Formats: sequence, structure tokens, C-alpha cells
Amino acid sequence: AGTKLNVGALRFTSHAASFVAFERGYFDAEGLDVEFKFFQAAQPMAVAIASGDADYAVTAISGGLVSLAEKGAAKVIGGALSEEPGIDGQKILASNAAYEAGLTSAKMLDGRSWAISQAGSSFHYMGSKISAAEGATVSFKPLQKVGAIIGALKSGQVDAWSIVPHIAKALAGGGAVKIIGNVADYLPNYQVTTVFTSADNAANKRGQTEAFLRAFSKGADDFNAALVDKTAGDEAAAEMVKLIHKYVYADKPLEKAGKSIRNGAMRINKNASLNMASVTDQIDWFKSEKLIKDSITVDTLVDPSYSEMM
Amino acid sequence: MSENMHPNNARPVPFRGGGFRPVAKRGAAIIVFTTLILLAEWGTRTGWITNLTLPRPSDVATTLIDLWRSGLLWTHLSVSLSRLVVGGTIGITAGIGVGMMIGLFSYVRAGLIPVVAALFPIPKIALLPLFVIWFGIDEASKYALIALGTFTPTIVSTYGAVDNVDRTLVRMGQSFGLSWWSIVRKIVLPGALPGILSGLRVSVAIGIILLVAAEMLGAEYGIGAYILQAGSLYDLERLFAGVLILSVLGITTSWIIGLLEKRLLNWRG
Amino acid sequence: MSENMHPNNARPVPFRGGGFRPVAKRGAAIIVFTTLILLAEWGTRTGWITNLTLPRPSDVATTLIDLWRSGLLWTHLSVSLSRLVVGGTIGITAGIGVGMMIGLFSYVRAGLIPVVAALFPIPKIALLPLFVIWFGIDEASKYALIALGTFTPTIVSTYGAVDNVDRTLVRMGQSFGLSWWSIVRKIVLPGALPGILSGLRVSVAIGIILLVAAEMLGAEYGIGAYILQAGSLYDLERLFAGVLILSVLGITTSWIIGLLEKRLLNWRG
Amino acid sequence: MDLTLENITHRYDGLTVLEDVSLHIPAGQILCIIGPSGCGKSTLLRLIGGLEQPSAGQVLQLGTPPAGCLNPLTYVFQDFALLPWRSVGGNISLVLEDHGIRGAAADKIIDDVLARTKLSDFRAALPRQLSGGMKQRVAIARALAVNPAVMLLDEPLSALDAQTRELLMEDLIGLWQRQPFTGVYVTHNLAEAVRLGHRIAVLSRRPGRLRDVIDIDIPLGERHIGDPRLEALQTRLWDAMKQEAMAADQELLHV
Amino acid sequence: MDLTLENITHRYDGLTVLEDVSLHIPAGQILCIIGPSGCGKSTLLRLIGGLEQPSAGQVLQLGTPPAGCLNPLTYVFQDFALLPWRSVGGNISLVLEDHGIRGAAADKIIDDVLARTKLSDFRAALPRQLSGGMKQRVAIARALAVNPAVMLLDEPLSALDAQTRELLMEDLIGLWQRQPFTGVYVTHNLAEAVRLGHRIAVLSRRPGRLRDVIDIDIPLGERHIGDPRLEALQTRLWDAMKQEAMAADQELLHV
Ligand SMILES: Nc1ncnc2c1ncn2[C@@H]1O[C@H](COP(=O)(O)OP(=O)(O)OP(=O)(O)O)[C@@H](O)[C@H]1O
Ligand SMILES: Nc1ncnc2c1ncn2[C@@H]1O[C@H](COP(=O)(O)OP(=O)(O)OP(=O)(O)O)[C@@H](O)[C@H]1O
Ligand SMILES: [Mg+2]
Ligand SMILES: [Mg+2]
Repeated sequence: AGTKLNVGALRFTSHAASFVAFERGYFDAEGLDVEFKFFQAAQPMAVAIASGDADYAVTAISGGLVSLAEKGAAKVIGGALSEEPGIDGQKILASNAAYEAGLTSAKMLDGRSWAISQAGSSFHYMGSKISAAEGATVSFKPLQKVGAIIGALKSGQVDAWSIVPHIAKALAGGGAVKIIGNVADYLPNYQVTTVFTSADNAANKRGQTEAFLRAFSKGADDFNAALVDKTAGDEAAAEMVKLIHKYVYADKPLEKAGKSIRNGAMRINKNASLNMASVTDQIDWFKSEKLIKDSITVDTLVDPSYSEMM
Repeated sequence: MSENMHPNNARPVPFRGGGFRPVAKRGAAIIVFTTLILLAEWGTRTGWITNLTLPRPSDVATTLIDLWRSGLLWTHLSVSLSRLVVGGTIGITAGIGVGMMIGLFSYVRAGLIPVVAALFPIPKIALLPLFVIWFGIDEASKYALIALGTFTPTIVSTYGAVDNVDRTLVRMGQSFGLSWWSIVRKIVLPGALPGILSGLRVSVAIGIILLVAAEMLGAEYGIGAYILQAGSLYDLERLFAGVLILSVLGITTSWIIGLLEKRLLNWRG
Repeated sequence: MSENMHPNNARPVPFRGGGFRPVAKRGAAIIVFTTLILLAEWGTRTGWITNLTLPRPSDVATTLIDLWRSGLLWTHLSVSLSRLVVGGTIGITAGIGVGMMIGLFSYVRAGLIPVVAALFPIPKIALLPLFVIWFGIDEASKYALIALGTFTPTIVSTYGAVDNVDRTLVRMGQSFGLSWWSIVRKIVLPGALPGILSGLRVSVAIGIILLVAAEMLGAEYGIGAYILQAGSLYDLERLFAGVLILSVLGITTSWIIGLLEKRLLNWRG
Repeated sequence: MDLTLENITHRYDGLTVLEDVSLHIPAGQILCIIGPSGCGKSTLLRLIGGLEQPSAGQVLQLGTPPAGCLNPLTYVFQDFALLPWRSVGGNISLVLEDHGIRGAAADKIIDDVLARTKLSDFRAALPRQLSGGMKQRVAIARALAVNPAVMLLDEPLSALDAQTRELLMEDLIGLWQRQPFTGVYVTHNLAEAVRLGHRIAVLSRRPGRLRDVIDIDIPLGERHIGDPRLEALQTRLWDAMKQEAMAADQELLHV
Repeated sequence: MDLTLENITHRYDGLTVLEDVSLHIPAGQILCIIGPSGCGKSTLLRLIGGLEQPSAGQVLQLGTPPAGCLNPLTYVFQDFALLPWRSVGGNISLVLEDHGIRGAAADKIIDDVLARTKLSDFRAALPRQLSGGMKQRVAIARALAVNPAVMLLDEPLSALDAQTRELLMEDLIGLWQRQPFTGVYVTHNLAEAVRLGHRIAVLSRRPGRLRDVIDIDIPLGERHIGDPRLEALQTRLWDAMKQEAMAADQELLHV
């Protein structure tokens, strides 16, 4: 048996690289005996890394993660999901009511409300950046849970939101909301999620960490080839969907789930390379919003020794 | 008829008593529940209630049946129950112990009552991030959350019950020269039992409510996790199915405590 | 000395009473709190407690002072208090009304007690997504959540209190020919007041606990929102500062209810 | 105003408590009802006052209550039944308010009944500040305030200690002497019955049947502790009831 | 075993309840203590039994308790003080268990005391199934079980109704006649005092001082209701106490 590892995961397509690496034996090949720990939300996952309940995980850069890094408990060691011009990425949504009242593109955001889960979440960052780019003032509504946000959006109580493509398309397809733009148009090369681990792992378990990243990258490559670049052919794509279905939407039939999985496919960075420009921008934004201490720098958060920094 | 037997001015004393003693009429509850459910069914079918507002009761029933058929109901229920039992047992046992101490010793009382008063209004969900650090993300943190939630109300009801034990019984024990420990065991404890048991109802209800909070922390199975997942997908049928299960769980435990009271407190008649 | 006055076999009757009446010793609580805080301060300073586990008490104090200096404390506190007051008033008023009805009318009792029993163990946070649809994300949903949370416990304590009103007083009222409404107003209601007020303590504590849940929904300000944000940023100083504020709020309201009891129930002596 | 009980029978869920009791209660006299524990004395009094309805038979009032009588049939309860949240004065005004008597009119009545029961100094006191004897005096004052045609007293002294009981008995006799009222006085206490009753009705053990009705001709004012005629009567009653009382006491309650 | 009270004074937070009470309690006799409400009778009894410590003075026991006496000073309380969750037998075995008496030894004692109090049939009954008179009999049986040197009775009959009181008084006299015990019997009730007491100690209103000690020479067995000598004594006591009793009753309680 190899080194025992706990990998934190959410049941989202964006975590597919880990699932692929596990199912296809890439972890085993690196001598890693991986067990998944599933979470309902990203925030507790970050805390679990700090507490040592999980060793590696993938999540968006949030205020909580930065705060834990500042306490010397977590480190970002690589990049995962990225926005990339030309690839179907996160969408900007408007509620039907707002759409009818004129919110037909992100240009009309001024004076509108924007749903976020919590202050300092990626939704907050995107909304803030997009509205700033359009010179609009928006009010942010913290609603904690994606479910609550969807409810609020459907009933027209918030005007706009941004979300990963498969949820956006499913909602828009049902006629409940309207898609009014792409996040990638405002935040090209946005480093949506990162790979991170405890500071201890990053500093003292270099071999294990590198092995994890190698296996993870191989999984990412398979995923990109099958569903993002679609260079591996239809059969490989179908097989990939089937693999991911074991983890995501497992309680829905494959036909239904498959569509969502395909819709949700976004680029996972090759070799876990990290877009430093985007990370720096995000940290600066946190500081400007006074969500984190001014003394925090990119170095507090990132251990650059593992992956290529773009 | 009596008019013939008595002078004209004889009349029965008017009745003016009765009332102010509501008696539970069996069956009324069934009618209320049925009416509510039929109303919801009718409303959702006619579209008078949108499917965003309320799920169709029949759909909730179907969801429940599917859940049961798939066997997942037992998976969810068994893990939730074991969390409730372990966490609740820890919290309630500790609560009864501390409550007894507060009820018996001046210094413990003086030192701990304010601490308990300060702990009571703290919402346990606010402490979730800390619980991860303190107890990890596995069962320990769920047990701890439920234990903490049941701990404080049990303390309060226990020392209240001890305070209410008839002091003449205690004086009686002393007057017969019973030892301190005998008095605690044979007089104070059984005398406090009714109060402790009725406090248990509240504690267990709080435990059930906290299941949802506890299962916010890395739980894959469990009624709370099921509800949370349904909520995050805005899947109303499953949300209501889960809530219904919790509600039934609450009524069942309260009924079990009622049975326990009947058995243990049969001396109350 | 008495040996000289009495035969050799005279001895005082041994004392065997006392005890079992703990009296609160003032000051003990202060010692307990001070010890706990000093321990935490010492532990965090020496590193024996990591900064992931517990914030340094002095840092929490600094955070609180900063919050107060910046004026944000009042902003947070005032919106939370107004939510608590409005939601609590709605829930408690409705709860007392329904509780009185249950206590007075057989059919209401039969129909509603099971409904209340079924509502009690439903965790309010599970219903958050629904509250968005039902009441929106503005103040209404916060009021509704707190109102619903205080509603059921108030009902239970109110009808319990009405049930406990001495029926001989009611019979007395009837025997003097008082009207039904007079009996309710002058006998049942004041007789139930002690029970209702002591139930209020629990209801208000639940209201405070639910502030956090209520402010999960689109609240920018409020102690609950402050705590949630601190939690999501894993900012322990602010998290503890917020929890401390809630705790103080809870103790204060309980003290106010104590005052109210002293004033309204001065006839109990 | 007289009262007549006609063949009263009463049952509680199948348990027969009273059986075929017929009795006449003449105006201006005190009728004492005695009987062992649980024989239905309180039930009988509730039936007389209209607080309960008999399973069979009826209670009739003959004649009309005198003018100014606010509540013809008025109770004095064993446990006083004072509202603890109202002062002495407030407890009395309670029973006047519903008849629209307030302000000066009420004050006049309250002052009068408090004077008659020697409570004038205690008008503002709360029940918890009063001794048991005083509490029962307040209850009597309250009953007097509605100017009853018939006073129904259910063991009014049995919650009091022996000395207070003695004092209050003297007060009751004094009240009756100054202004004779019709009274139905339920008690366990043979000494009380022979001191206060113009007639004594003796009930059997449950189900209560009327066993005996005894008239006592000695005027109330002439009866004292230690009067040999009363002692003889009391001893006679005790001999008649002792077996019943013992049997009633030895019964297991099925609660 | 005799008891002697030497200059007992007792205060509760500044309120003097008893003042300079000295009293001798000889073995084999019943001493009755009477006095108005709140004069400190119960307090005095608690001091005698060692449940409270006097502010000044002392209570001495002279001689040693007889062999086989498990609890020299044993109470019978006004409100029975039975554990509601234990049966009649269990309530008695409660006071034996701590002395290591269990099993057959305990059964023998329990059977004996139940027979003496005519309760043999009720050994398995729970207190709630018993009438007040039976409950007090159980309490007396429990006191007898520890074979006390002195029985301390605090108004043992005052929670009972008049007829049961009469029955139990006869039982107490019967118990004493068969096997005389030392008793201190606190009561309000002058009739009880003259029926049961070999000596009667009269306390004044609070602060309780010893006003009088009266010896009664008539043997207990010869005292009956309506005995003119007892009636005369009772009337004399009542005349002496009436003013005090009235004053005590009219006092406002400062709770
Ligand atoms: N509301 C009721 N429902 C059922 N049974 C009742 C009710 N009230 C009284 N009883 C029963 O009726 C019987 C007579 O009761 P009642 O109170 O009239 O007796 P009593 O003669 O007044 O007794 P006591 O001397 O103890 O006051 C008792 O056995 C009692 O248990
Ligand atoms: N534990 C106590 N603390 C303070 N005051 C007390 C205490 N016990 C009794 N008292 C007061 O002492 C006085 C005498 O009380 P005690 O019970 O001895 O009187 P009593 O003669 O037995 O009265 P009663 O005839 O009503 O039984 C009363 O005024 C009472 O309020
Ligand atoms: Mg009665
Ligand atoms: Mg006393």
C-alpha cells in the first residue's frame, strides 16, 4: 500500500481531474492511496485542510482560504480551473424580471443587485470586477447557498449572478433566467480554482505533494482532451462522462447528468500551472474590499515551487 | 311537568359552570392534517400555488417512497440516528451530571450558572468553522455539535428539577440519619426525575434540529445532509421529504419519552 | 462547662440538618470568567493553544473596541435588534394568541397541538431556500424566520400556562356569574402570566440564536451577518467578538424579562 | 328564597357519587351537610349552586331573590379562591365590576363588607400578606358584597388551624346574628356542624345517600364550647358515623 | 432517655423566633406544645431533633437511648413526607437500609409496624392510592420502625379532615397504651392537646416564650370526647390564648 492521503472534493465537474486520476489509477501509480472526503461547500473544505482532516483539495480563492494561509495553515500550490477566451466559461445571468426591465447585457448593471454566497466569495469577486469594468454600482446580496441564490433569482428578488456554465445553461434552458454575458469577456484568464494543501505538506512533504500534482495533472489532461478540447473523440468523451457520473449527479440518470457534465466542462490548467497575474489581482481586490489584512502578499498564499507560474 | 308540582315561582337553578377544560378530541388532528394536505395538493394542481412555493404533496410522497425503495432512507436515517444517539447521550449525560452538581453545591452553582447563561444564546452554527478545527470533519464534530446543543438545556432543566425537589423529603431523610449519598440517590434523584424527563423533550428536539447543522460538516449521508443537498439544488420535493422525516422523528422521540415517563413515573398516577 | 451542671451522661443532641440549599455566592462567576479568559490569553500567548483553535482574548477585545469606535457596532446591533424585536413580537404575539386558544377551546386544542408538535422539530435553517421564495430576501424573510422560531415555543409555554391556571379560581368566577370574557381577561390571563413570561425567556433565546440563520439571507449588516462573514473569512477574532455580543444580548434580554417578572408578578412576593 | 332538591342523583363516568337525595333548604337558616370523605358533599354543593348539572333530579329555587341581590347563590370556597394578583379591595370589586358597579358605589359596598368582617385596615393588602384566617375573611366579605340570597360554604374552615378556626366560627355566628342569612354549610367537622347548624343533614359513604336530618333547637348565640347538650349530640353523630368514616379512610384510591 | 432544653434562643436573620425557652422532657410521657401561628413551635421541634442549631442555649440528651434504637430522635411530619415513588413497604425500608437492615430482618420489622398501625393489607400500595389518614399512619409506622427513644410529632393531624383526625387520635392513644413512648407533640389544636398530653407547654406569640406548663393527671385511656374536666381545661386554655391567637392572625406577613 502507498501513502494514505485524504483529498477534499465537491461533487462538481470542476473537480473531475481528481476523480479521473483516482479512477484511472494515476494516484496508485504514484504510490498514493487516496480517499475522497466530500464536502457540501468550499469553505469547510479549506478549514479541513487547515485542521489536517484533508491533505489536498481544489477550490476557489476565497477570503477564508487567504485568512487560513495568513495563519500559516494553508498554501496554494497550483492552478486548476481557468477562464479561457473561446472556451465556454462562466455565464452572467439576469433574472427574467430584470431582463424584461432592461437588464439585457452586463452594460446595464448599474443600480442592480448581484447575488453572492458570502462576502469574499468568487461570486463577489466576479460581480465586483464586472460591474467595475462597466462603471456600474451594484449592491451585493449574500445568500449563503447556491440553492437560495437560484430561488432568489427565479423569483426575481435579485437581478444578476454569475455561475458555471452547466448550471447557467440548465437554468436558462428551463426559461427561469436569461444569460446576458460571459465572465471570460471581463476576466480573461481568470484563475477560478486552485490546488492547495496545508503549509506543512507544502514545506515538509515535497515528494508526496509532487506525486499528487503529477497524478492530478494527468487526470486533468485526460479531462481536457475528452471534454474541453474534444480531441480524443466521441467515444473517449462518452467514457469520461460515464466516469464523472459516478461522482457527480450520481442520483440522476446518465442521459440527464451527461448533458450537465458536458456543459460544465471548463479548462483545467495543464501541469497545474497557476496564473499569477490573476491571483495577484484577486488578492489586491480582497485588500481593497478590506476583507483581508493589508500585510498579506501573494507569497503568503502561494508556494511557487511546485508548478509553473504564468 | 314540574310546574304542576310546585308553586308558580319555582324554577330550576340556572347552570353556569362547565367549560375551561378543553379535552383533546381524537381524530381532529387527522382532519386538520388531511385538510392541509388536500389544500396543498389542490392548490399545486390548479396552479393556484406555484411549484416554486410548495411542492405537490403527492410528489413528496413519491419521493419518500422512492427513497425508501432505494434503501437510501435507512442509510440516511441510520447515520443520523447514530449521531443523534451518541451526541445526545454525551450531551444529556454530561448535562444531568453538571445540573445535579449545580443543584447540590453552592460554589458550583455560583460559578457555573452564569457560564451556562452565557453559553445558551450562542448559535451553534456560528461555531461551525471552529468545530472543524476542534473536532475534525468526521463523526467527532457532529457528535460534539449535538452534544453541545443538548448540554446547556439539560443543565438548566436538571438544576431546576433539583431545586424543585420537596425539601421536606430531604429533611425527612436527614431526620432519619440517612447519609448524604443516600439522600442524593434515594430522594433527590428520583424527586428530580419528572423535571429531568420533561426537560429531555426539549433537549432531544434541539438535538434533532441541530442534525442539519451538524451534517453541514462533511456529511455524505444523513437526513440533514439530504435536506441540505435538496436545499442547495432547490429541490422542494426532497426538501419537504427530508423535513417530514425530521418531523416524524421528533414526534416519535417525544412519544418515546412519554412512554418512558409513564413507566418510570407511574407513581405519579 | 455543662459537664458540671449535668450527670455525666448528658450530651448535646448532634446536629444533622442543613445543606441541600445551594445559595448563589456573588463574585464566584466573576472569578470563573476571569480564570477562563486568563487561561485562554496565557495559552494563546505561549503557543500552547494555536491561533487556529482560539483567538487571543485581548485581540477579541481590541476587535470589539475597534468595532465600537468605527460606529459599526451600533449599525450591526441596531438592525439585528430591530429584526429581533419585529420578528419576536410577531411570533410571540401570535404564539400567545394561539396558545390561549388551545388552552381555551377543545377543537382548537385537538386540531393544533399535533400541528405544533410536528412543526417544533423542523430546523428553520433547512427552510431557508423556501423563505426566499415565500418572503423574499429583504427584511420580511428575516422577520418571518424569527417569528416562526419564536412562535412554536411560545404556543407550547402559553397553553401549558393556561392549563396550569388554578381551576378553582375559574369556578369562583363562574359562581359569581362573571361573563366568559371577564373570566378570560381577569382570571385566566393574569393566572397564566407567570408561565407565559418564563416561556418568553426560552422564546427570546431562540430568537437570538435564529438571528444568525435569519441574516444568512441577503443581510449586509447585523450581528448574525457579521459572524457569518467572520466565519467565512475564518477570522476568529471577529467571530468571537460577534458571539460575545450575542451572548451579552441573551443575558441582557433574560435580565429584562426578570425585571418584567418582578414588576408584573410582584403579587407572587 | 328557599331551595328544594328533588331526587338528585349524580354520576361521574359511571361512578355514582350521589343517589336520590331530596332536601329542603328553608330561608334564613343554616343547613349543615356532614358525611365521610368522598361521599359527594362538594358535588352536592356544586349542584345546588348550578356549577354542575345533576345526572337525574333537579334543584329548584322557590320564590324570587330579594331586591339588591346581585348573585343569589354565592360560594365560599375551602381554599379561599382569592386572585393572588388583586388586593383585598380588588378581589371584592372583581365580583361587582361585571354588574356595572364601579367607583363610589363599589367603594361603599367594599367599605361596608370589610367593616363587617373586621378587615378595614387591610383593603390594600395582597393575599400573600394575609394569614389563612384573614384570607377566608376576605372570601366571606366578597360573598357578602353581592348580597346573596343563599351562601354556599364548602368546608370554609378546614384549611385553617384550630385556633383560627375557632375565631372564624365565632365571626360567622356574629355575622348571622346581626343579619340572618340562608346558608348551606358543608363540613367534616362534627363540632362545627353542631355549633353552626340549625339542621344537620348526614350523608352516607359513597354513593352518598341522605341518612338522617337532625334539627337543633338551641339558638346559635347560646351555643358554646363545652355545652353538654351539643357534646352529647356530637358524640351521637360520631357513633353513627365512625364505622362509615373508618371504611372511607381505608379505601384505596384508584387514581 | 430524657431531653433537656437549656435557655434556647433562636433567630432567623435578625428575626427572633424563640426566646429563652427551658424545658424538661421526661421519658415515657407525651409533652404537647401549643401556641399561636408562627410562634416558633416547628422551629423548636427542629432544634430538639438536631435539624437546626439554636442561636443560643443547647438541647441535651440525658442517658443513653435503649438498645435496638436505630434513630433516637424521630420525626413525624405534618405533610407525611412519604416518598411518592416508593410503596408503603419501600418507604419504611428506606429508613432501615442505611442501617444495613435488609431482607428478612427488614421484612420482620416492616410486618410488625404495619400490623401495629393496621396497614398490613397496604404494604404494596403507593402513597397516591392512600387517603390522608392512611398516609399519616404509614409515616407513624416508619417512625416506629427505627424504634425511637423520642417521637417528635409536628402537627401530625392538622392536614387531615376532622373525622380522620378523630380516628387517628384514638390510634395514637392505643399505640401509647400498648407501649408507652416519649413524645413531643406540637399542635394548634387545644382539643388534641388535652386529649394526648401528659403535660402541655404553652408558648406566647412570636418571639415564642414559655408562658405556662400544665400537667394533666387523667390517664390517656380515660379521656373521651365530652369529658367535662377536659372541656374545662380546654376552655381555660382558649381564654388564655384567644387574644394572642387573634393578634397572630391579624398580623400582615412580610414576604
Ligand atoms: N370532576 C370529577 N370527575 C370525576 N370524579 C369526581 C369529580 N369530582 C369529584 N369526583 C369524585 O366524586 C366523589 C365525591 O367527590 P366530592 O369532592 O364531592 O366528595 P366530598 O364529600 O366533598 O369529599 P371531601 O370530604 O374529601 O371533600 C369522589 O370519589 C371524587 O373522586
Ligand atoms: N428557615 C427559616 N428562615 C427564616 N425564617 C423562618 C424560617 N423558618 C421559620 N421562619 C419564621 O420563624 C417564625 C416561626 O416559624 P415556625 O414555623 O417555627 O412557627 P410555627 O409555630 O410552627 O407556626 P405554625 O403554627 O404556622 O406552624 C415564622 O415567623 C417564620 O416565618
Ligand atoms: Mg369536598
Ligand atoms: Mg409549624
